[in-house]
Amino acid sequence: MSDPVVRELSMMEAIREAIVQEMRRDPRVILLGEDVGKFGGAFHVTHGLLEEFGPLRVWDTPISEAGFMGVGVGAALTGLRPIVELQYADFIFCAMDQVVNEAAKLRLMSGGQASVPMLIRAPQGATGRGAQHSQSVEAWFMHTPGIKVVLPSTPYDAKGLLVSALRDDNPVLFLEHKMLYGSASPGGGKATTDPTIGQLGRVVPADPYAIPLGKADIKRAGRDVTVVATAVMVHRALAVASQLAGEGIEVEVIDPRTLVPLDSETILASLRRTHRIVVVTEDTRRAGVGAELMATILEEGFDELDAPVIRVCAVDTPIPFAPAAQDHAIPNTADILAAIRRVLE
Amino acid sequence: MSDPVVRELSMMEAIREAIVQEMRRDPRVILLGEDVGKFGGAFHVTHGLLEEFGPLRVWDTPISEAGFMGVGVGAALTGLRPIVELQYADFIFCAMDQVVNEAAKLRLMSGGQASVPMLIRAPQGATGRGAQHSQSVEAWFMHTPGIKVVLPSTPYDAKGLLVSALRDDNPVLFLEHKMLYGSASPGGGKATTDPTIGQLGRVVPADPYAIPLGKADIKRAGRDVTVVATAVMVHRALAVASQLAGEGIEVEVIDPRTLVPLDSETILASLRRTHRIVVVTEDTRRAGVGAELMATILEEGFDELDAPVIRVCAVDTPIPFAPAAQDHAIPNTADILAAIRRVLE
Amino acid sequence: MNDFTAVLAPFDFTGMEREFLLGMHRRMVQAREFEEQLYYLFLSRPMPGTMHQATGQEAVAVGIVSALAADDYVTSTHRGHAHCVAKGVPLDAMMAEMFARRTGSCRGMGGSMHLCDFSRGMLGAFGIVGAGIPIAAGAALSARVRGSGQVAVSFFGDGATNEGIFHETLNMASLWKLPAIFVIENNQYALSMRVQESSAMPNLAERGAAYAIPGMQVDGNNVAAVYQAAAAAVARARSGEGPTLIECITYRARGHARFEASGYREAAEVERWKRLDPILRMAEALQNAGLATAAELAQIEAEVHAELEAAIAFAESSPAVEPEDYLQYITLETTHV
Amino acid sequence: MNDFTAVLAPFDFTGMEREFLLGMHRRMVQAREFEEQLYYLFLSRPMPGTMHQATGQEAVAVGIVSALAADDYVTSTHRGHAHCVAKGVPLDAMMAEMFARRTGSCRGMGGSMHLCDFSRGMLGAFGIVGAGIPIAAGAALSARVRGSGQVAVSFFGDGATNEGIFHETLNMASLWKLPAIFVIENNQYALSMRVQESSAMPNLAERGAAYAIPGMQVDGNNVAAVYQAAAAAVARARSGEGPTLIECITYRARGHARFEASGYREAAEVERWKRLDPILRMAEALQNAGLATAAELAQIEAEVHAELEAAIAFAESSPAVEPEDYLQYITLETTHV
Ligand SMILES: Cc1ncc(C[n+]2csc(CCOP(=O)(O)OP(=O)(O)O)c2C)c(N)n1
Ligand SMILES: Cc1ncc(C[n+]2csc(CCOP(=O)(O)OP(=O)(O)O)c2C)c(N)n1
Ligand SMILES: [Mg+2]
Ligand SMILES: [Mg+2]
Repeated sequence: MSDPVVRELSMMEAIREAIVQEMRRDPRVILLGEDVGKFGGAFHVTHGLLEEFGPLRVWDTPISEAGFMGVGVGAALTGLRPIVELQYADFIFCAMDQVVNEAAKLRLMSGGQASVPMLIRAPQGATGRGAQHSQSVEAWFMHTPGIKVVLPSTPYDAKGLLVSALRDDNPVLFLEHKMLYGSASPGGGKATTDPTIGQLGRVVPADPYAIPLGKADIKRAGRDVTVVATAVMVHRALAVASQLAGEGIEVEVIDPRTLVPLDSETILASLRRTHRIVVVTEDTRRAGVGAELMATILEEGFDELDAPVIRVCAVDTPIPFAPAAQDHAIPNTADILAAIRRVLE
Repeated sequence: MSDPVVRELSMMEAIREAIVQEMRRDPRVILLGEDVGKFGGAFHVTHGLLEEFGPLRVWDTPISEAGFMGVGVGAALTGLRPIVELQYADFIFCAMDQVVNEAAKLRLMSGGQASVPMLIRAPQGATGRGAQHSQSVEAWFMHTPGIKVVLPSTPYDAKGLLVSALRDDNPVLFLEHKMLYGSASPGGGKATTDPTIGQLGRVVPADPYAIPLGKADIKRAGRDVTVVATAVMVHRALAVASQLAGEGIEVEVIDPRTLVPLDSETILASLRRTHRIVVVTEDTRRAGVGAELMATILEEGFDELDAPVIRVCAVDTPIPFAPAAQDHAIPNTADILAAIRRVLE
Repeated sequence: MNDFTAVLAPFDFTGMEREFLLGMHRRMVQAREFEEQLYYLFLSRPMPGTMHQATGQEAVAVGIVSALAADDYVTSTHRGHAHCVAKGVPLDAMMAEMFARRTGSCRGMGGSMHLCDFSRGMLGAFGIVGAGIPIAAGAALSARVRGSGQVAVSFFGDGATNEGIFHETLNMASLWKLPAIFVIENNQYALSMRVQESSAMPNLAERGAAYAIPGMQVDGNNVAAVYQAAAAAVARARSGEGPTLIECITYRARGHARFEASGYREAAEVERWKRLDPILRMAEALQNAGLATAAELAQIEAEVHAELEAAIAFAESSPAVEPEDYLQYITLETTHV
Repeated sequence: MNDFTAVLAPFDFTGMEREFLLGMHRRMVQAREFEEQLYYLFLSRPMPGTMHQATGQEAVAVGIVSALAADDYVTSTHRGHAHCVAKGVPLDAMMAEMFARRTGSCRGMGGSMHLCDFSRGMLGAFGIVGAGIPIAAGAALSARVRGSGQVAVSFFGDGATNEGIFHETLNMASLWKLPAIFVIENNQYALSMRVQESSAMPNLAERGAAYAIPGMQVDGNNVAAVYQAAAAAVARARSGEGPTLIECITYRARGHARFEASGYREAAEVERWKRLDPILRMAEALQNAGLATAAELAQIEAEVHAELEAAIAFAESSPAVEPEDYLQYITLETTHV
C-alpha cells in the first residue's frame, strides 16, 4: 500500500475538497446559496461545483435567506442533504426563524418522525467590514436546542469536520472564520491575514476522512495552565503559548472544534492536570460561549480550580469599523497573555 | 396630602396601565403590532387603546414581523418612541435581523448619531402550546450588544419597569411571562395559572412610577443561601423558600428584574452573606442566562463561594407538547428544592 | 371578499366518479366531526394545549388533497386538522395526539399545532405563520432533484400572504418551475384583521402575477370546484410547467382559536356564511345530482360519528406520555460516520 | 433589462432652472469623483474595509434626491456613497469615514457600508440587503404621526426586491398610504446574478401592482427623467395618496465590490453601457440645450476634483480613531427617568 497523499491546503480549499468528495459520494447532497454556482461563492469555496455537478445539485438562489433556508429544510425532510451557504454569518438573522423554530425543532415536534440533515455554512468573524459583516454568531446557536455547532480552526480539522457534519442526521451550523480561509474574497480585496496564523493543520490528506463531532483537540500540550480557544483564537493562544514556553511556562491549548456537542471531558481532564484555565473566544462576552464554558467548568471541575476561570471574549459591542477600535473589541494576544498571567498568579 | 391610591392589579392590567399613562404623557409613544388595535392584543394588554388614542397612535399591522419591527426602528430613529408588540416571543425570530443587525447596532454604526428608543414587548414562557409558542428568549438578547432586556415577575415591577423601559433611549426587549399575566388569552381558554403564583406584588400604585433598569430586588431576605431567579421562577423559588423556612433554612430570593443591565452588585452582596448560590431560569441551559450568571459570580465572587454555583434551567430541548413532558423540561419546585439542598451540603 | 357571489360556483361533477365524490364528502364530514368533538372535549374537560378549528373550510383541504397522490407532500398551518384528515392521517392517532398520548401522531410531542405524518407526506402543521411555505417548496425541489414526480402543496391563510417568506418562496418556486402548489385559504380574517385591512391587494390571487405565477380564485366552499382547480395545478406541476397559486374563498365559521368570541365580526356575516357551509352544499349537490340519498348521507355521518367515538376511546385508553419521553427526540444519533 | 432602449428617454428639461440642472450635474460628478478617488486610494495604499462603487448609477441617486427637501429622509444600501453625496453629506466627513478618522460622518465607527448623517435626513446605508426598506417606511410613518409633511425614500437594488422585507414593507406602506418612495436601482445584477435569474418577474416595476402601488420604470441614466419621476412621487406622497415604486434602469459600471472582476458579464454589454454613462449623457444634453459649454462643464469637474483633493487631505490630517472611542457609542445613557 502506498502512502496516503497529503498536500498543503488553505481552509477554503480543504472545505471545498470535502464538499466535492461528499457530493461525488452521495447524490443526496445539494448546494443552495447566493452566487454559489456560476460565481463560485463569495469566498470561492464552491468554485467549479456547478460545472461538475450541474444545476440540479448546485442552486444559485435569489437574495432570500429565509426562503432558501426554508427550502433547505423542506429538501432535508424529504430525502436530500442540503448544504445551505450564507455569504456572511451576520445574515443568518434574516433566516433565523427557519433555523430556530423549524430546522431545530422539527424532530422533536414530530415525535421523532422528521430528521433535518441540513448543513448551514457561514463565514464569520471580524475583518474590518463594519458591524453588519463581522459577527461571531456561535453562542446564539449553542443556545438553540436541536442544532449542532462546528467551528474549525485549521484546514485539516475543517475537512474532517465538514465530512462528519454533512453525514450527520441533524441540522449543523458550520462556522468558517474568514481570517482562516487563506483566500481572497472574490468580492474584492486580498486575503485577510493575521500574523499569528501559521502553518498549523495545513497538511491535509487527499482522501476523505471524518473527524467526529464532539471531540476536542489538544493543539499543544502543557502542564501549567489550560487555554480553551476557538477558531482564530486557537492561533493567538498558540502564539502566546510559544512565547510563554520561553519563560518556562507550559500552556496547554485545547480547541473544542465543536461547541455542540461539547467535549467537556477533554477540557476537564486537562484542568485536572493544570488546575488553571482561561477561555478565549471571539464572540461577545455576555451570555456567550465563554460563559457556557465557565459554567460547565464550574459545575464539573470546581474542586480542581486553583484560581477563578478567566474568559477572554469580545467586548459587548457591535463591531466598530475603525481597525484600531475593532482590534480593541476583539481579543488579541496581549489580552490572552494578560489573562494567563493573571490565572497563574 | 392624601394617601396615594393603590389597587390590586394583574400583570396584564399593570402593563396596560403603564402604557396608557405613558401614552397620555408623551405623544411620541405609538403602538405597532398584530391585533393590538380593534382586538386589544392577543393577551388583552392593549385593550381600549385604539379607542382612546386613535389610529395614528395605535397601528394594527399585517402579519409581517420583520416589516413592522423595521417600521418601529425607522419611527424610533425619527422622533417617535414606538412600542412593538409580538404575539408570542417565539415570533421574534421572524424579525431577528431588524432587532440584532439594525436596532441594536445603529447607535454604534452611526457613531452616536442614532438613537433607537424602541420598546419590544413579547409574551413568553411555556404554557402547553407546543414548541413554537413556548420559548423563553432572553438569552439570545442578553448576548446581543446594544439592547436591554427586562423580565418582570410581578405586576408592581412590571408597571415600574415598563415606564423606565419606555423612557429609555435604547432599544429594550420587555419579556412578559404568559403565566404571570393573570388574564385569559382572548385567543381562547382561561388564564393559565400556577399554584405557586400568589399575591406577590399585586398591589400597584395608581400613579406612574419608574423602577430603574439595572436594579435587582430582594424578594425575600435570608442568610443561608441565595437563589437568583427570574419571572415565574421567582414565585417557585419563593414557594420553596417558605417550605424551607419551616426547617429553619433561610433562603434569600433575588430577582434581577433586568438582565441587561445586570445588577451583579446586589447578587454579589448577597453571596458575601450566604456564600452559597443557586440560579433558576426558564430558558434552556446551554449558553443561557444561567451560564452568564454563573460566569459573573465566578469572576467576581469566586472566593466567596463555599460550594459550586448550581444552575437550574430548562433542559436543552424544544419544549414538548405533553404537559408531563413540558413540566419535566422546565424547572419546578422539586428541582429548585433539590438544588438548594445540594448547595447546602 | 365582500362580494363572495363573484366566485360562487355551481357544482360541476363532470368526470368525477360517485365513489370519489362520496369519499370527498366523507373526508369533509370526518374533518368537521373531528373538530366538533374536540370543541366539546375542550368544553367539558381539561384538555392539553389549544386548537384552531377549520370549521367551514373543509372543502379547501379535501378538494385540494383529493387531487394529490398518496406520496405527494403537504405543509399545513396552525389550523391544520382538516389537512391531516384529508391526507389520510388516522383519526385515532390524531385524536391521541390531542390528548397528549404516546400513540399520538407525534407521540404527544407536537399537539394540535404540529400534527404531521411523514409516512403520508404530511410534513407538518406549523405554528409560525408562513413557515410551511418554503418547506413545501423545498419538498418540491427535492422531488425534482430525485426525479420522483411528486408535487408539494402548501396551505396557508390570507394573513400569511403578508409574511416575507410568501414572497421569497413564490419567487424561487416560479424561477425554478418547482412542482409546487400554493393554496391560500382566504377565510376573510387573520385573527381580528379583515383581509382588506391587512392586504393592500385584497384580491390575493393577483399576487401571483408579481412572480409570473398563474393565480386562480375559486369557490372554496365548493369541494368539486376546489378539486378541479387543484387537478389543473397538479397537472401543470407534474408536467414541469411550474407552480400555481390558488386562492380559495372561504370562511372561518368558528372563532380564531377555541372559544375566541370573534366580536369583530357581524352576526349577519356569520349567518350568511352558514348558509354556504361546504358540507351542506355538497350534500345538497350530491342529492340534486342523484348521486346520494339523504339516508345515505346520514349513514356516512353516523359512520364518521362512530369513528370519532372510537378515536376518542382509543385516545383515552392510550398510555400517557411519560415525563422523559421527549429526551429521545431532541437529536438523532448518527451512526453512519 | 435586455432591451434597455425601451426606457431610454430623451432629456427633457422642462420646468428646470439652469442652476438646478448644473447642480444635479455637479452632484453626479462629485459622487463619481468620490468613488474614483477611492478606487485609486484602495489600489495605492492600505485602506480599511471595503467599498462598493455606484459608478454609472449616479443619476439615480441625484435625480431622486433632487426632488426632496433637506429634511426628507433617505435610507441607502451597501452601495451608498452616491446617495450620501446627493443628500449633501459633506465630502470631507465622508472621506474621513473611509479613512476611519474621528472626523468621519460616523466617527469612524461605520465605514463605507454604514455612512449616515442624521442632520441631513440620511438615516444610513445598510449592509444587510433590504434592511433599509422598512426603516424608510417607519420614517414615513413617523412623519405622518408628527404631521411634519416629510417624505422618506428608500434606495435598494434589484436583488433586494427578492427579500421578504420588500414585500412586507410595500404592503404596509400601501395599506397605510405612507409618504414613502421606493426606488429600485436596477443595475441588472445582484453580485453575479442577472435580474432575470433572480426575479421571476424581471419587470420589477410591475411588482408594485401586488400592493396596489403605482410602479414606474424610468431611464435611470437620465438624471432629468429620474428627477421628474421622483417629483411626481413626492407630490403623491405629500398629498397623502401613498407610496410609489420607481424602478430606475441603470448599470453598475464597475465590479460588485472593489476589484471584483465581474467575469460573469460580457465585455460587449459593459461597453454598450459605457456609452450610456449618465454623466456623459447629461453633459451632452446640457450642451445641446445650450445650458452649458464644454468649458463650463470642465470647470465643474476641476472644482470637484479640487474638493476631493481637499477631502482627502482633510481625512489624512484628521485624528485617527482611538482604540476605546467606540465604548461611548454602544448604549445611550438615559438621564430623563
Ligand atoms: C409568525 C407568526 N406571527 C403571528 C402568529 C400569531 N397568529 C397565529 S394565527 C394568526 C392569524 C393567521 O391568519 P391567517 O394566515 O389568515 O390564517 P387563519 O388563522 O385565518 O387560518 C396569527 C396572527 C403566529 N402564529 N406566527
Ligand atoms: C441579507 C444580505 N444577504 C446577502 C448580502 C450579500 N450581498 C451584498 S450586496 C449583494 C448583491 C445585492 O444586489 P442588489 O440588491 O441588486 O444591489 P447592487 O449590489 O446591485 O447595488 C449581496 C448578495 C447582504 N449584504 N445582505
Ligand atoms: Mg385567515
Ligand atoms: Mg443590482
